[in-house]
Amino acid sequence: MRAHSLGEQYADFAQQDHALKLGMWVFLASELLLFAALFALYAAYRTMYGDDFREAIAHNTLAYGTVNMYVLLCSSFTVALSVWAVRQSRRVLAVVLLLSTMALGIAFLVIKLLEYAEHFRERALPGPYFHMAELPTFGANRFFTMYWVMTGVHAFHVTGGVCLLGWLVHRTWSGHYTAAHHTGLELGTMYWHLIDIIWIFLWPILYLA
Amino acid sequence: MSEANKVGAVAYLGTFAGLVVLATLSLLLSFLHWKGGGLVVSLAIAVVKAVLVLFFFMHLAEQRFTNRITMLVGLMFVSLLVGLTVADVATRHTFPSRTKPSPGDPFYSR
Amino acid sequence: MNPATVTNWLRTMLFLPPESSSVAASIDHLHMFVILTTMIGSAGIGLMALLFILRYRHRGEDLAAGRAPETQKTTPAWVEWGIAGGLFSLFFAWWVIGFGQYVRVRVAPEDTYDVYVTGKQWMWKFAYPDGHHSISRIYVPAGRPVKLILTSRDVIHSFFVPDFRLKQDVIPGRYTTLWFEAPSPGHHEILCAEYCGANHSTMRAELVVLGPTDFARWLQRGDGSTTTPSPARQEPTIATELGPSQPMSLVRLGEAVAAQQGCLRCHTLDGSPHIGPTWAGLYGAKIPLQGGGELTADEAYLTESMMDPLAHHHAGFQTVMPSYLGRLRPPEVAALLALIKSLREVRGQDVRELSLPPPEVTPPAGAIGQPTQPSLPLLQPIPRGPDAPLPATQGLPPPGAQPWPPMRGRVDVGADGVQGDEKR
Amino acid sequence: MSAEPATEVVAAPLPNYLEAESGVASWLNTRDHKRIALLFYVSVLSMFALGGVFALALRTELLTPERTVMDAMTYNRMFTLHGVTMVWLFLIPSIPTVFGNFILPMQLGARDLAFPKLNLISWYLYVLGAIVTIAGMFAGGTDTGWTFYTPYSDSTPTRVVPVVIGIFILGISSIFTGLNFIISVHTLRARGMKWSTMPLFTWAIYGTSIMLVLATPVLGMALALVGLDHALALGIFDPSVGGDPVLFQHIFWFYSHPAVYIMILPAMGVISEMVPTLSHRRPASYTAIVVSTIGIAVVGFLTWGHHLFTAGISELDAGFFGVLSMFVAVFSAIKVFTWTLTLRRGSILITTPILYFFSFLFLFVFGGMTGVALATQSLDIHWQDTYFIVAHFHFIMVGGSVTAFLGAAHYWFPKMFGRMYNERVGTVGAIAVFMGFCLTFIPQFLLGNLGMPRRYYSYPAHFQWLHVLSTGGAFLLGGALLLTLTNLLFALKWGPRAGDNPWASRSFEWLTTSPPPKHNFATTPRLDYDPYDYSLSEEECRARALAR
Repeated sequence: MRAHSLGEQYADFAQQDHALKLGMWVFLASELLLFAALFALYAAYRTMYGDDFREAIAHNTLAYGTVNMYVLLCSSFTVALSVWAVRQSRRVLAVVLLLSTMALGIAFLVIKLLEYAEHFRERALPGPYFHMAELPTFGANRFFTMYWVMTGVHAFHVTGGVCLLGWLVHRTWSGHYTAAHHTGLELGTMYWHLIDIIWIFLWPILYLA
Repeated sequence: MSEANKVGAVAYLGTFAGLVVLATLSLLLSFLHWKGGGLVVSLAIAVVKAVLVLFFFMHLAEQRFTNRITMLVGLMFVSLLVGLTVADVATRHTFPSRTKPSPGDPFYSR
Repeated sequence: MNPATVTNWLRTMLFLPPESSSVAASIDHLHMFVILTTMIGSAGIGLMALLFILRYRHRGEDLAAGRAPETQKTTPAWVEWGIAGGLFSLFFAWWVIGFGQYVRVRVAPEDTYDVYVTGKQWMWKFAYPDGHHSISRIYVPAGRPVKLILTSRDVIHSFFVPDFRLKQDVIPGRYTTLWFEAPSPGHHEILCAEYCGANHSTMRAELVVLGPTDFARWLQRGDGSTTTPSPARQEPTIATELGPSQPMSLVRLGEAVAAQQGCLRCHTLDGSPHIGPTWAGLYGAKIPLQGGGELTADEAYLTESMMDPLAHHHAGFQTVMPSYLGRLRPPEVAALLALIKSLREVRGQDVRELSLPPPEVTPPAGAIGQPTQPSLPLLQPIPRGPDAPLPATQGLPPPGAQPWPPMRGRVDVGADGVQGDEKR
Repeated sequence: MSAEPATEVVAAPLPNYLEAESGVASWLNTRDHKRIALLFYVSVLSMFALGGVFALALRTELLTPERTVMDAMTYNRMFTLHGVTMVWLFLIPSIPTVFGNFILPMQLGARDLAFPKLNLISWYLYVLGAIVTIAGMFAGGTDTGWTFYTPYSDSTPTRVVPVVIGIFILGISSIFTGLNFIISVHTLRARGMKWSTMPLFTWAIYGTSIMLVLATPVLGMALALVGLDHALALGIFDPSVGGDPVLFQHIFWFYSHPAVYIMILPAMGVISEMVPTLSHRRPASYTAIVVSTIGIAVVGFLTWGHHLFTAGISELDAGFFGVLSMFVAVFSAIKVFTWTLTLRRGSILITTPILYFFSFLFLFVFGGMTGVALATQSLDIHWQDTYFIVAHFHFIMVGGSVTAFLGAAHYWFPKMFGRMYNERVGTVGAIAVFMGFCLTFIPQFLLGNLGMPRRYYSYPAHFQWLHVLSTGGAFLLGGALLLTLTNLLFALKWGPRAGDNPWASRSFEWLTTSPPPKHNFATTPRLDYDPYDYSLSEEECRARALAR
């Protein structure tokens, strides 16, 4: 849509922007609940196999997880700056920042794949495929099953986020977003920040504590 | 939107710095391998980081109150689901209490 | 009008099964209190609404015009709060009584007679502390608390005894417990209440409560013969009457062996396809072999396949069958052969109609075999408890008489082991 | 407020939304919430018919204790498909997507929903989900029941994955619909409309949308895990590698109990709209109904544990869930009392919707109160997984939700199509539905007490005569529903013209013409008065709303 069109049902742009943002926040809440089911399973299994979980966490690849944490924090920063850049109507800077965010996202996925390869070698796989030599307990099996499922779903959302950022780069490059009207960009960045927040919570329970 | 309540560039930098510091702090604390509270401390730091991202990076600071309610309600239901599920597993008195059968246990031989 | 007849009349009117366990009586009293309040409450509200509709029906006034203000008065808040508070206290009272009974039912007393119960796809197996074990029938002493320690070998089942008002899910990988105390001897029906596959509906068993002397004698002789009057049976049953136990027919033994040895996990008895070739119509049929060529499935081929499955492998099936050499005693092999022979003319469904390819991924937690056709349930319908006849007074066909409409597909296994799915 | 004479010249009447555009493209690419509502209406009714066919097949099979028309596996697939079709393809989308889509923007005084394109996407996702689910049925369908309990749903030889993917897509469709409603209520209220003067149907749809948006994702994850487990055997709930199947029941019922409130709350909204209008009286207590609507929406999330009383959860946790379940019952009871008191001193038009209200009231209270009985833990042990539970939830879903759906279909028929249905046939239909329903499901209460378990293909012989009664009732209910449907379809073409406001209602959706123009109101209305104030005359309300 070339110029910013105002839906017939809206009185003015302010009302439309508020509706779009509130809609995005409600959608992010439903995404949160999607992960809530996994957090509940993790918490339940952790209650059942407490100390096995701690041993498994000690064995988990902390380096990969921590690097990914910093990667996502930087990507959150760059994508937030891109909104600031559009607000200063500096289009090229915004595109550069968005591209760097995509690059960081792809870096996250590459590190993730390396980590999965590492776990594959250790046979730390979900469910019946789990044959880790040094941790033959049920608790370790549960931990790595939940590890694979949670990081898998999160990686799936990161891939979606990278594609969304690609679409935002296209729209910003074509000059669609102006200093006054850039709600679409803000919604896209909000989705990316949610991905970062999910990892902020996944990182401690899968790698640290 | 009025210029006044916009999140300025300085706020972005400050938030990013805060996030990195908190992440590093959480990492260092994890090396203590503090058996009991390790999880609680790292989750508390995670909550602080999440609030930082929400308010500054996602511009919640400059939006109306209804937008903040959605996240609060979402968080409430997440804690509800996690809490009551853990409550069940934690207080289960199966007989004998949750045996720890090793994989080789004949109990599982088909 | 003493309270006993009132509760008895209510129990019959509410179609509740006879109260045969110690907790059943108190649970039924709460049941009647709750259900009566429910019925009276809903009938009352329905009647009140009906009265208002008729009393205040529209009598021709102009609806477009404004109506008199006094008709628009709203109910004061204290009435609403009063209703809410009153109802909540009623519901809370039910919860208090209910939770008290719930904890009493769930937590077993100390000195109980323990029986290990294993739910397995479509049968119940019982193991007694003194080493006895039985299938589809459990003997318990009367007048003593009995604790069942339940677990499942494959999926979630649910051990349900309607006469005791007790039920407990049977979960694989965990022990759950269920305790009861049956004051008087009798026979009670055990049903599976959690969906567990094709034959979920025939996964039934019988709970026999024996008096102290009979139970003691059973412990020595272990064949279930007792002096308690056998109940009036509605249909002949495959399981032996409670008189002197007749030798189990060879086919029944074959069936038990097939279940215990895990044959039923891959082979089906009703023709529906699964991991291994179905045994329905197998005996005497032409078998296409893996390397080409054909072979008739006679006793020799069947015995050889048990001992060395890969010798003449049936084309089109995975080579997953383990060898049973040394694990099957000759009488068990004979019983399996009798079972396969008995399925000679059982026409299972046409394989194509089911269009069900065997699953590529061999399910890890024990492959769930296809169903045994209900025409050959492991145990026939369970007779009602002897002491209190079924509430037949509500127009049910009296026990013993052939219920309407005439039962079709009933299998009568005579002593000679010949049976089939006669369609009368 | 003296009603000054309407001076401005009445502009040429706008073409209504049915005649504004024509042609297939105008329907398949529409942004008009009213047309999308009709698209949903057709697809939801056809799914209801499909579910009904499954139901009649089940009841026919249960005529005799052993095999009657089909074998065990077919029966097991049939009751699963009946459950899946009725829950996800009919009951959850029915009232919100049809009457919510049509009526909610008009009650808000808005020109359309907040995100029209998202609304159309939601319909296309519904159709795609329905196609995938039905394709799953033809590919062999699954026999796990609509609850998909593990570990059986992991290891069943039947095809689980297609049906699970279909339901996942339907979940996304209902999240989008819920999201659309929440944002419309927050941002598109007419000038002057405060939260305390919003119509009660809008409140009910708002509460339902909160549950739709917050509960459906958990279902999506639960079913995705079942699909993963069945396809790749990841062993998430597999007990032989340490998993715990009861955890699946926790996250499944965290969705499914709010889901049963998603099915009943819109029905309550319809009833809260019909009763004040047809008895021409202010609701006995507006705040009581609004408080209990939001109460149900929130407390509905707290009570899922009462489905697990016999599933091996801890006694303490079961007690906790028991108390919370009692709270929810109080909110429903407040609503029932408020509706009944609204009838008092009213001027009640005895028409088909009121008959549906009466059968809703009686069946919902009877069914609802047995729900409280079921939440009483010691009684639940006997009743769990028996036909008592089947009867209980059919009393709420068919007796409550379907009756209210039919009531809404008759009540808003003149507003949606501009024509009136035949009153007599409607009344006969309503009474036949009530009779058929009672004959079908009251015997099932008795079967439950006798101890007849759910999902039984063959059953002990002494239950048979009750099953025969229930099957007879099922066919009567099916016939009654067909009669009602033909009456409405007949009235669609040949019904007499209904005026703009046949029920003389003061609610906002009746201010505009029937059927309404494309953007609902000729001039944007000012709705700052109470929609249930029957002391005002209709002209006063119209003048006040449509004045500049």
